[in-house]
Amino acid sequence: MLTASTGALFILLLAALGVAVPLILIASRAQGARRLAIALILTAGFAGCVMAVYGFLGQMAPRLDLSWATPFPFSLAVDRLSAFFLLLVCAVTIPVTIFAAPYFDLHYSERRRNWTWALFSLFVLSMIVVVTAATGFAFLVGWELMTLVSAGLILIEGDSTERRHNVFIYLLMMHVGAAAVAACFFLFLPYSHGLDFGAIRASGAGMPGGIRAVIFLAAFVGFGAKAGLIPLHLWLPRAHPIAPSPVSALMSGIMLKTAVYGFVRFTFDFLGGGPWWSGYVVLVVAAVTGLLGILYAIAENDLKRLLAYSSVENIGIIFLGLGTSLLFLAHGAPLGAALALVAALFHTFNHALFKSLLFLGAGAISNSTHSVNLNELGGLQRRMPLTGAAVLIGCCSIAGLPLFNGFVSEWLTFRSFLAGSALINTKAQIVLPLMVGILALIGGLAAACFVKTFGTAFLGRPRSMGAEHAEEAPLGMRAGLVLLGAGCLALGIFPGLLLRPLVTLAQALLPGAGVPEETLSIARIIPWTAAIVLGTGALVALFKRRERLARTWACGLPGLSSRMEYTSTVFSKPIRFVFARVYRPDRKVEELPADQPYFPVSISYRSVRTTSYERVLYRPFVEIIISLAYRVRRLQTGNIQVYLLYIFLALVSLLTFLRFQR
Amino acid sequence: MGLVGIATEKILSSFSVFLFLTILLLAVARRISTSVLLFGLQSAIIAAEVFATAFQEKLPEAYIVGALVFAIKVVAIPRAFFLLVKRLKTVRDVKASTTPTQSVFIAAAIIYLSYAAVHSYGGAVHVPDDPLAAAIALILTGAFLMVSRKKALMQMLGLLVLENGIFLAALITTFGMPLVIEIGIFFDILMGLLLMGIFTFRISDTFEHLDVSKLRKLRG
Amino acid sequence: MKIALDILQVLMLILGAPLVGAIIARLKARLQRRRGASIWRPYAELFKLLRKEELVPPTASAVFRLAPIVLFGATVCAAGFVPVVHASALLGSRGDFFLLVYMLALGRFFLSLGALDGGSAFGGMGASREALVSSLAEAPFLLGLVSIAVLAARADIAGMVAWTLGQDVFNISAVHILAFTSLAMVALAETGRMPVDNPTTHLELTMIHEGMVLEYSGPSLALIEWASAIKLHAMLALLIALFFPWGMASSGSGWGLTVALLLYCAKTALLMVLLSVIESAVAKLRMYLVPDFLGVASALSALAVIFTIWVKR
Amino acid sequence: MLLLLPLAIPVLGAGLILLFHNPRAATRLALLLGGVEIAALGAVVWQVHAHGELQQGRYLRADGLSAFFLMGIAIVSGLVLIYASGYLRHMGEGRFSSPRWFYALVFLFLFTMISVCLSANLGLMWIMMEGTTLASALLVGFYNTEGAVEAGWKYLIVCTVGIAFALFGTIVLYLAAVKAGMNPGSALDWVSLMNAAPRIGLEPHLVRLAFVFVIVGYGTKIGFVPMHSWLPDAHAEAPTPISALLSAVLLNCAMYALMRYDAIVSRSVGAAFPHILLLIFGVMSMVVAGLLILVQQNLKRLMAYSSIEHMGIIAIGLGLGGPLGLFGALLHTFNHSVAKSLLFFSAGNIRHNMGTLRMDGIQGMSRTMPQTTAALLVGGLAIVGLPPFSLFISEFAILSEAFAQARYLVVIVFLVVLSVVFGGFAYHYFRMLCGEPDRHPENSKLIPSEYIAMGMAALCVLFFGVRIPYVFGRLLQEAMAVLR
Repeated sequence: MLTASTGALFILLLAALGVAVPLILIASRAQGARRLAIALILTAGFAGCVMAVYGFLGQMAPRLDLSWATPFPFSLAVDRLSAFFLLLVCAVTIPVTIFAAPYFDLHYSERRRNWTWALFSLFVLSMIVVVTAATGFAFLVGWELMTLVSAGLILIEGDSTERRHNVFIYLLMMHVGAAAVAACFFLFLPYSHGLDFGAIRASGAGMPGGIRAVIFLAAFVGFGAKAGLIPLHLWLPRAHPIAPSPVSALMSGIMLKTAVYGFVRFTFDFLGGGPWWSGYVVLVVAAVTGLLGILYAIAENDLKRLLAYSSVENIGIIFLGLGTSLLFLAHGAPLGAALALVAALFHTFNHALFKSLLFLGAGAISNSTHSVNLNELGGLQRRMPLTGAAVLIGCCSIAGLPLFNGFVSEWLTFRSFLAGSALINTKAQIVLPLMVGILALIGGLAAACFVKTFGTAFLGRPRSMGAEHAEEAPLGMRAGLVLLGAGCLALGIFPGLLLRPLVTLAQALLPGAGVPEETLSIARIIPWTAAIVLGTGALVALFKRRERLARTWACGLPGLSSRMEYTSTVFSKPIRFVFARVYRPDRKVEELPADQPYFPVSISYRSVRTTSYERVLYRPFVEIIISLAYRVRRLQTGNIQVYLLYIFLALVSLLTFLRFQR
Repeated sequence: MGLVGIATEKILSSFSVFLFLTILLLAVARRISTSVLLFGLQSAIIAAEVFATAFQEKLPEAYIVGALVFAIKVVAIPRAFFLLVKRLKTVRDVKASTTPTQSVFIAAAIIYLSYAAVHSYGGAVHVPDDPLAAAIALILTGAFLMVSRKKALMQMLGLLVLENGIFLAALITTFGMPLVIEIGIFFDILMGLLLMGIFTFRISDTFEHLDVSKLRKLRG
Repeated sequence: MKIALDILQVLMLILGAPLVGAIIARLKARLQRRRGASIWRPYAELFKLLRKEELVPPTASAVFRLAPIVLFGATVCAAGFVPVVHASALLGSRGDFFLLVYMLALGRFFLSLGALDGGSAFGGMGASREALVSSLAEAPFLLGLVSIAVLAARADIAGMVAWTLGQDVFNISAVHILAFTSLAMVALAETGRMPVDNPTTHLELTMIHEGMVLEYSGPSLALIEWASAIKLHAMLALLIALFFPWGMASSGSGWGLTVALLLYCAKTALLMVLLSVIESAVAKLRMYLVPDFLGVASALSALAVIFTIWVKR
Repeated sequence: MLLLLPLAIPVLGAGLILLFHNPRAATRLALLLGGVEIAALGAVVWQVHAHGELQQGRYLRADGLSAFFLMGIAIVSGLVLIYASGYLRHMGEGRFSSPRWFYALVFLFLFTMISVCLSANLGLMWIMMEGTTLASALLVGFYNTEGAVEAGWKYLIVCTVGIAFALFGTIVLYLAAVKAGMNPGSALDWVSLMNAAPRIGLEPHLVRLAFVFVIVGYGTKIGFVPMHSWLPDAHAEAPTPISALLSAVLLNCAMYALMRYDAIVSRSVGAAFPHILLLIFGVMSMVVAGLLILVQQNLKRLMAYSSIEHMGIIAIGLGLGGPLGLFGALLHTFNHSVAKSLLFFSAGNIRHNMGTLRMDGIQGMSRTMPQTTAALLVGGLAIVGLPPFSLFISEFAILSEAFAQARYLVVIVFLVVLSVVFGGFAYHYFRMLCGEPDRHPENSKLIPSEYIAMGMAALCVLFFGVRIPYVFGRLLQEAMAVLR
């Protein structure tokens, strides 16, 4: 009975997002219609959360089988893993939708607005389908749809040549990734005789090692491309920044997580762990991803690009956890594997919260100042206090500071590394503890990066007219931001809220795993530390009594202007200097006029990062294909006699083939 | 076994030699009209072959086929070709991309290859080697003419030679296909030639030449 | 009882902190043949600052006002992890060293934000440099602690200390030496001492920490100064607890505690002497040599971690 | 008698239309005749569905496979006629190039293609196949421009040569059948050949030889690489409705012929030999066409190469065999034809509104021609095989089969080429659809006939991607049953 009702909930969800919202928006351009559509999306979000809870409780897992209506089995089901990601999708969608309502109103004409909302709804739907799919067919349909719809959302914002190029790269890489993902599913076919998840899972253990290794690698590449692992990240810093901010929030916050979902689903659920080397491969790639991601992020001045690179970094952290878990699994230590998996999944959830918060914050900033260039911002905290507070929470979370949610997951990851020293294997014993250093470096750099971000955007003096005259964001936008911020804080101080379910989930995925003791201890200690920090803070705050405004110290000069302030570029200079090898900067100083070197009227200085994955890794590959295409094209000479010759040659070679067939 | 019977025997045993001769001559022919004449000759030999087979195997249907071959390939098509050449006012050179010497060598190689092919593939067919080799040689020659002669008319002619080869192969291996099918095939050939004729007019109208190797605007 | 003891330890760290800084300054002065200020002077200064009115730059927002408070709270919380005279700490048995390190990071994060909020170039400069130093210092800091944790097979600081207490004094392994060296180097960087930062300078070319606090005054400045003193003290206590814990009380008996306290004072004094000698003898590093300094520390700590697998066998 | 009806209508209709000099009258008559023809085809399909098969004399026969292809012909030709009725408003009055000639030739073309599907005899099938070339050659050269004449000539010659080999193959098969002891009179009848297939298998060399010639011959018509050379020229230069017919119906008919042979040969000498050839040609077609898609400049040539690529996909499906492979291949013939018609229709609109088909000369279409853009987009997304469009389903099936058979080389080629094709299409589309438009056609709105044709095609592509209708599914099953 209850199962039936949750199934009905499923249908309602699909119908609302997939049919009702687009139809309403296409049919009517009235304000009321749009409100109704938004309300439907929100309702669907809540319904999804409810379903996720049901799914997690297990005994009445929602299931919807549409196979009777589709050419290949298409069914959706919410098991524990799906439930967790469904919760993630829906929980983030709600505040983003609330934020997006005023945002789209302010930014788009009526026609584009309706299209945007329709695609927005489909985008959410596709992600729900991906995380709840119970057959390979359903998964792939959702997966492709997700890419397409998000590309559409980016293109609605504008279609200049550069944007087109970026979207093109996005689509192309996603398509190649999707091919790898499809291959993952299909590789099971000879053993599972069907793409039903149950059948795949059942066949996973009995497959030859070679195929398992190939599936693992295909999954790593396919989902890695979607997640943005370096060097497959190329599309990410291109596509995310150019989307409208709420869409960036969805893309960075949720869409990347579907890749994590897919990877976990395949490696843990279907394969039950990869080959012995899988953990090392994932760890190395993840470490590189995390480090380079954050280094690139620091060097960025465009807020949204910075956030996109930071997504790359966080994906690196998530995969560090997953790699550790695989390593534990390979050495037969399910408890450690559970700890690392919980860490990775927790970070997945956290990143969904704070990255969507930050992208929404960027949206609020661009809405108020018409710029997301950090060098042109500044002083926003006084002008947009609530937005600033929410973004500050996001920055603290993403920097992995205690009392905020990002810390908890990083802490768990640290502890899983440390637990690695207890493994029997010497290689793992060395590698895992050393990873602490990598993650610490990533964490330290992330903190630096977000000091810079918040500091140069919100603090100090405004450095442009836009920032000078910025106004607080409208109510809906603030509401979305505050909701997400509250989520970060809640999970940061009471991580047990999510940890306990996650441990259950990990136990379901990793048979034989107990409850990692670390998950209990962190849940207990964090509220205490919070109490101490806040208590002490409150106590000392009592000392503060009077204050008086006084001009900032300017070494005795009449005053400071915003030009004298530290900008984003300058702030990151020391780190860029130290890591010059990573960036390979190309510096250019131009003095005007050129003939009077000692009395320049203006000096312009430009420093460009030249590390280009596109040029080094992708271009040659593309060029080979293109040149091959041109060569093949030359075969199509236009001369009919040559064409006839081809036919004869084909015939002759087939006859020769036939001759040797016997 | 009267006189007709002896003639039949002779035709069946020696026609392949004549066919090889036409092949070699086609290779060196420089004028379209010569080639057309050679084609007519070739078709006549084949027609004779059809009649001989009909007589020997007592296939009444085959007489009709033979008559069709004679009417279409020996009479109608060459006439049509001459008409075309006249109406198109084209230079009568075949515009070969190989010299006559090369052509002859290639033709000889084709004949050799045909025998080789018959020896390696023909084991299953239990028919005399020579006629089958001739059929294959005709097919290959047709192909060779189409590839090496630049005039549109010569391509048509090459196609016809190729078709002759196929027809011959069918004849000697199976004594021809069912009559309805044969008639259909002839109809197709006629229609095809008609169309190609139309197109040669269009080519000469549009491009003011008939050199198909210069039709290279569409490529890539 | 234990709770009381733990709270007492935290209070020791907090209240004794200004004294540590003053003693080091005094020692340095003596080394430089100066008399130096009274060792009680920092208390007076704190008292004075806490009572004064606060000057706030016009660009400052709430973050500027919040930063010192968070810094102080976080530092106090961090101090709660460190055992001083007894092999336990207020938070030491449940929280681990990761939490400790990140608590310090929390404070630093807010202090940097506060510095940027002042709107002057000095604040930005200090914050920017601090970002570099601290981001590079975190890895060796954690790795050094990890090596000990791996040996002790515990992650909570109290447990690590208890494990070390159980070892023979002369059974010190290479891991300990490597880890101690790297942690000591990190401690110098973290607390803004020579040769990474000069706590006494206000010269813009060199300063890091002082640059950040330039705009602060009154109670806020007091909290910041106090917090950095606590940090210094806590770091010293941490080094002592991890590497020279012998003599620490493991039970709550008054006698043991007294001995432990005295020993603690002696050990701290030794470290302070060492520190003042270093600070007097070493010149400050050029800004861009600091990464090399921390790189050495990182390498040492990584080696320490690698060596653990041999030591454990 | 029923089988004669769909053959008689177009032949008589072609003659009738020639009597109407008024273009509008000719158009109306053509639509009327088209409607009747579709009804007749529908009746045939229905009767086949009801009775399993229909036989008319010795030479005409319809079974499940014919019915499936006839249905495709009916649907696509219906769409094409509707589209053409609006398209011909752009057409001038020439000697052979007037609407009445256009329709007359189209009906002849349809006649030949329908009779290919209705032939019970492989010889007749060959005749009609050659007939398709003849009937459509004039249509390809319809515009009588330089390009059209060139394309028409190439089409005629290359296809005739190719198809001559198919004749030779047919003869060899006939020889094998006769040698195997079959009655020469029925040795070309498909049903008796299928029944006698195991016996024919006693002459394996001949059967294989036959298949080699047939696959080269009909492969020329299908557009397998390297015999495909006529295809892009003909598609690009023909009037748009004809391009759609060529791509969506003619290629399928040739594929249909090949399937018949494949069935016989598989049954007589085992599936391994014909299937490996199909796989080879499929893979070659996919690779070469996939690469050439990247470097095309003309929209219709792009579509033509995409047709080659899809024929390759179908060949791979056939070559894999198995339930899913066959299912995918058959479904793909239909899906591809609808999607490709939609694309050619859009291309026709673009040519009229933009005056060019060169893709580098077109930009900002999404602003100036939103409806055509939508159609182009739907068609493009479908043709590169993305869900929720129909081609995804068939490609999914074929890919499943390839994986299930562990044919990893095929799989890799398949996936790589699909990605390359996707890249090519995305690249060209972005250039055409986005950006600032540089010319503003004044009348870019679709007229009702175009609207109906394109809308129906788009809906079909979408609908079949979500669900295969029951009746269609049954027909598909029946078609598969014929081949297995």
